[in-house]
Amino acid sequence: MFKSTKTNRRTGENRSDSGQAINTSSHSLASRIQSWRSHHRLVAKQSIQRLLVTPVSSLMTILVLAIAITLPAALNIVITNVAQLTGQTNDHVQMSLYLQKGLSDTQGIKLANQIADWDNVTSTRYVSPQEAKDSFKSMDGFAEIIDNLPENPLPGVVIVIISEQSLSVNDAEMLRERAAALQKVAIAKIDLAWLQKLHAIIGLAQQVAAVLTALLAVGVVLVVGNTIKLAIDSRREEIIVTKLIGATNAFVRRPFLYMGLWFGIGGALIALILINACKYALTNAIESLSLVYGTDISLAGLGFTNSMTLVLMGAMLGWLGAWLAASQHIRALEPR
Amino acid sequence: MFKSTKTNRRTGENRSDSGQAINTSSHSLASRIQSWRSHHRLVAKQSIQRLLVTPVSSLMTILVLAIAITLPAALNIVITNVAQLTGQTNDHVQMSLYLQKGLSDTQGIKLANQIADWDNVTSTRYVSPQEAKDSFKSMDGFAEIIDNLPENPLPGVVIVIISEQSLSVNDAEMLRERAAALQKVAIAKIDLAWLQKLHAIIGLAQQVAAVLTALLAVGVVLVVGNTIKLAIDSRREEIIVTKLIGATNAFVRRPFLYMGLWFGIGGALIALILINACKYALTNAIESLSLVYGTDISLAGLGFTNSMTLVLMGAMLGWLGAWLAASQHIRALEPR
Amino acid sequence: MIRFEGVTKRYDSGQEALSDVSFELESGEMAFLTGHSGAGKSTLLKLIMLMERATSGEVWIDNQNLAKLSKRHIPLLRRKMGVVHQNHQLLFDRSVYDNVALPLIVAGYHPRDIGRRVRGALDKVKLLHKEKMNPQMLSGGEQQRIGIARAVVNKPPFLLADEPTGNLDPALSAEIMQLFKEFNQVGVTVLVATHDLALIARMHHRSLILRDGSLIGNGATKLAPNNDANMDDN
Amino acid sequence: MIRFEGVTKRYDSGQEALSDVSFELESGEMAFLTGHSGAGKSTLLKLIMLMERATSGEVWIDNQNLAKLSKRHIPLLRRKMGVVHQNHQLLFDRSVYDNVALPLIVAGYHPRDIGRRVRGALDKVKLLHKEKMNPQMLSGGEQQRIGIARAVVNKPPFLLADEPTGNLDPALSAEIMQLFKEFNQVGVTVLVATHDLALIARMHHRSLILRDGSLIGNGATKLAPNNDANMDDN
Ligand SMILES: Nc1ncnc2c1ncn2[C@@H]1O[C@H](COP(=O)(O)OP(=O)(O)OP(=O)(O)O)[C@@H](O)[C@H]1O
Ligand SMILES: Nc1ncnc2c1ncn2[C@@H]1O[C@H](COP(=O)(O)OP(=O)(O)OP(=O)(O)O)[C@@H](O)[C@H]1O
Ligand SMILES: [Mg+2]
Ligand SMILES: [Mg+2]
Repeated sequence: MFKSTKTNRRTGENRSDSGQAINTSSHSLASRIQSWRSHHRLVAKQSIQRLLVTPVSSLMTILVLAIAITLPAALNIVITNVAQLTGQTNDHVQMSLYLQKGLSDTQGIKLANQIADWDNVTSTRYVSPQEAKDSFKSMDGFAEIIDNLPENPLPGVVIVIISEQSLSVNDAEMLRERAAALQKVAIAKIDLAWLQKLHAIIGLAQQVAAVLTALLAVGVVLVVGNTIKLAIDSRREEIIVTKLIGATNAFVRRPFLYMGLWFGIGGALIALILINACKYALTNAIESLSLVYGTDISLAGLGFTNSMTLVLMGAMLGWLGAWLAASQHIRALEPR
Repeated sequence: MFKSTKTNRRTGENRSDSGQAINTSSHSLASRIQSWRSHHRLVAKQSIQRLLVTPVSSLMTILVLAIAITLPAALNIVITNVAQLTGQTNDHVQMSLYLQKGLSDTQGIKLANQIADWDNVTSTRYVSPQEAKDSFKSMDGFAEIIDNLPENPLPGVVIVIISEQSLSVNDAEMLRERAAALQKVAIAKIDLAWLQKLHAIIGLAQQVAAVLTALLAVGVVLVVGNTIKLAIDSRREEIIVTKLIGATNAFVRRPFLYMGLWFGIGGALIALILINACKYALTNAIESLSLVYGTDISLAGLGFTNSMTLVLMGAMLGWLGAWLAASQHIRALEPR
Repeated sequence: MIRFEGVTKRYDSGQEALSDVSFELESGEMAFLTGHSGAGKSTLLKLIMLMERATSGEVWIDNQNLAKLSKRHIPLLRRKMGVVHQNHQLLFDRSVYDNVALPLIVAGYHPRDIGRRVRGALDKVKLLHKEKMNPQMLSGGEQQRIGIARAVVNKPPFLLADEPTGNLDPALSAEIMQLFKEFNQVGVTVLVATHDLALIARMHHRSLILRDGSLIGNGATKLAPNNDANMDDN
Repeated sequence: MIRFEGVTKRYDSGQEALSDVSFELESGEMAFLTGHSGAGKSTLLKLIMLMERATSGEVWIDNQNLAKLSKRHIPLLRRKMGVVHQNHQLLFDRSVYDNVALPLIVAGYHPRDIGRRVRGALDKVKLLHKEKMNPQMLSGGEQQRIGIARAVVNKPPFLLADEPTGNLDPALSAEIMQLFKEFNQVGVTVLVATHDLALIARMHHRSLILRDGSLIGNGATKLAPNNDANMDDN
């Protein structure tokens, strides 16, 4: 076409020489890995700095995330605790035998021991009228009334713990009838309906918690995704120019993935604080309850492993949200 | 300087002619007001549309606002309700006289009528042992026990309502001693300490609520302000170009003020929904309580006027937040 | 009227972009502003539209000392000036039409007037057929012409243009200059910063020459062999 | 090597920006691309760097058919090309230095090499003393030169420039062109879109002339009276 082509071919070789020179000078594998690593460190640091530049909006996002993480976590803790509170009735059914008035404690204890040997009965406990009265007195407002009574109106009670595993509702009813037939027993009460209801409620609550956990995990992903989308929008130009210059999608995505990671971790950390604050408040409230119920309840918190799991989950969800938003929106940002 | 100046002067007159022509053609006052109005309408509409373009982030902001508005509003409602619940003890102090066993209802009523005439006593009411037993029976779990008792162990009670206004703690104590000295009275109880505590708690709660309301109002302003700041950042170029073309700060600020307004109104509306949902849930919970307490409690909600006030407050706070952010950030965005 | 009296502009960076510049442009006059890259042309124009303020000296527009102009009045000053920016300053989030309509909306024109004026301005730069497009879809030269249309759409008494033909081919450049000249002929004061010396030479107008911030030439262009009526005594 | 084979580019708007364009640029060749505003110059360059894809026809770069290039490989293609964009495409949120360093960071150069190369490139466009400034603080011409420095900083085998001297005075334009020529002399393939016919005439290189999307000229510029070694048979 042109005679000049020949000349160009020669300089063309020059070109490829210098091209190779570039490659060897800075693209050895070790050097590449080293600069890749230092770039990761830099990007991780810069993305934190960027969050600190707009502290209010960063905090806002993190708070929303923290609330979204706290809700299911707190609900799960409540369920765990309720299940634990009802621990004995969870594994066992309890039957109360109100004894005839006038029976002595010795007779009561004897009856209790006797019933303890029955089939399907795990254990029994005798509650004397005096004990019953004392536990009533500890309830607010009753003390005066009970003190004022001419004599202790309360009967002795035998508490029968029945192993639930081997027990159908019918078996339980039969057991109750057998106890009620005893001469010394005035009333035999077994609260199966309540038990079944409680179990159903706990089961339902667990289902609700599972759904809520899933929903709010999606919520976390959405919130992070949306925040990352806004960040991408505000750095539109930078992304386009960087792509024009030959940046890969991975390169452009990197700072946003780190940002999502920090959001997730930050949200989970704040959630941990919120959860522990709630636990502290609840413990105080329940301590008074414990006195009334006569049992010593310690609230099960999150523990170290669960806390770490929560932070890890937060980090993963944050990263996922960022990744979804970044892949979608960065791909759309092609230079024009 | 130049002879040309003369020529220019002539054309200069031309210029001012055409300049005037512009002024008269489209700057008459009526026409200006009309286009100002239609511009407001347009901007109000456009700013809503802009919020709908990014539904997730708009919703996020509105939810944060709603929560910030709900918290103090709900707290205020709880306080109002508690104060109302303790309404009688708020205006009156109540004294309970547990009568000696064996007194007839007639004697009890007579005693009640007699005490009603004392100084500082507003009214009295006689509660027969049977009534007391019935109210106990309605409490869960007690029915069986009480039915099981050989005789009704509960004494008759005279409830004495004392007008609090004219009553010091000493006067109340004297009144209690006077009643206790009566032969027919076994125990005279007046729970002044509890009353004082409750009043202190309600007072404290009101202070906390006031502080919280103020804090969260500031929070609303901050959140809206921050969101508006982000919106301004993302429309930086538009603002600069518009200013270059001769837009006043008011013109540039307008869409952001409307945006703040919508945020505030939206947050308040969602808060109303949240508050009413909470009220509904609480009403259910309290209904069972009402049965126990024997009184019929209806929860005071927000009512129409208060709801409107809430929305108005939301609108004002949103507008204020937007105004603060816009004045600050738009002034800083001078074209360079 | 535009008058500079011993104007110096030193940027925060310490860079002295203009040093003791004095000149006067009569109302209805047309002039060119030229000089090497970084000489201070854009800075001079920015001082006129108050994008920057002079460090010392005074800038007068229509017998108004800009140093004494309150912030509140800057928008009114800017509405008197049509400005073609070196970097276009178009908005890519709206159509060409909306870009050109912006000065009219800002000035509170009635919607009924806007359409007519915008189409008139677009027609002058030969881009009426692209009114519905996004400026981002236009070529560099087309974008520049949109900027010109926006500058003239509200028929301002002043027209400032910073390198308005940098992205235009010679033929189109000449047409745009002709357009500016027509505006000048109906009384608009026109000041055009440009590197296109050949164009200046052909136009026979006064030209201000900057070098490193100092005004080193103030008169008819030396490249112009024949002067028109305006310049005949130079 | 850049080869167009019957390339047509129709934008979504229906605008046909290039119609059946065919030409070949050998490796190490230097050429100009010219034509009226809206003729399709920028579009042609955008096809080469895959900012747009051809509607029909084929674009070949170094024996690689761009239509067959997967998305994953676009970044590698772009790293081979230094591009001076018509609208600069500089980032105003970082310093001049960081702008010029961007191609090196993107390509994963070691920090130790970056400083040396960036300063070398800035020195070539005579803006080393402004390395710490924000590009927004620079004049139009200075911004344009930063764009040029960024295009050449990683010594790419291809150099595409879209109106690189639109904001430069004639003297500086000549220097920049000389710079491009030097790059060409060490083997870089150079394609420059420009309106500056006088410059083209002086440079004695091949020039591609577009009109309304069609290639109407493909050879040594008609304005050039004397040809250099590269062009002596035209
Ligand atoms: N905001 C700023 N801060 C600091 N220095 C600036 C700023 N703007 C411009 N300068 C400097 O002032 C000098 C004059 O700039 P100006 O933009 O006026 O030049 P110009 O004559 O328009 O050049 P060109 O033809 O390249 O557009 C330049 O050296 C530039 O770097
Ligand atoms: N993204 C786009 N969508 C639709 N049309 C476009 C797009 N980009 C460019 N065009 C049109 O294609 C034609 C060619 O544009 P191009 O930018 O290639 O011209 P050019 O030769 O670079 O002109 P200039 O010298 O003015 O920069 C123009 O008419 C333009 O309006
Ligand atoms: Mg300039
Ligand atoms: Mg172009």
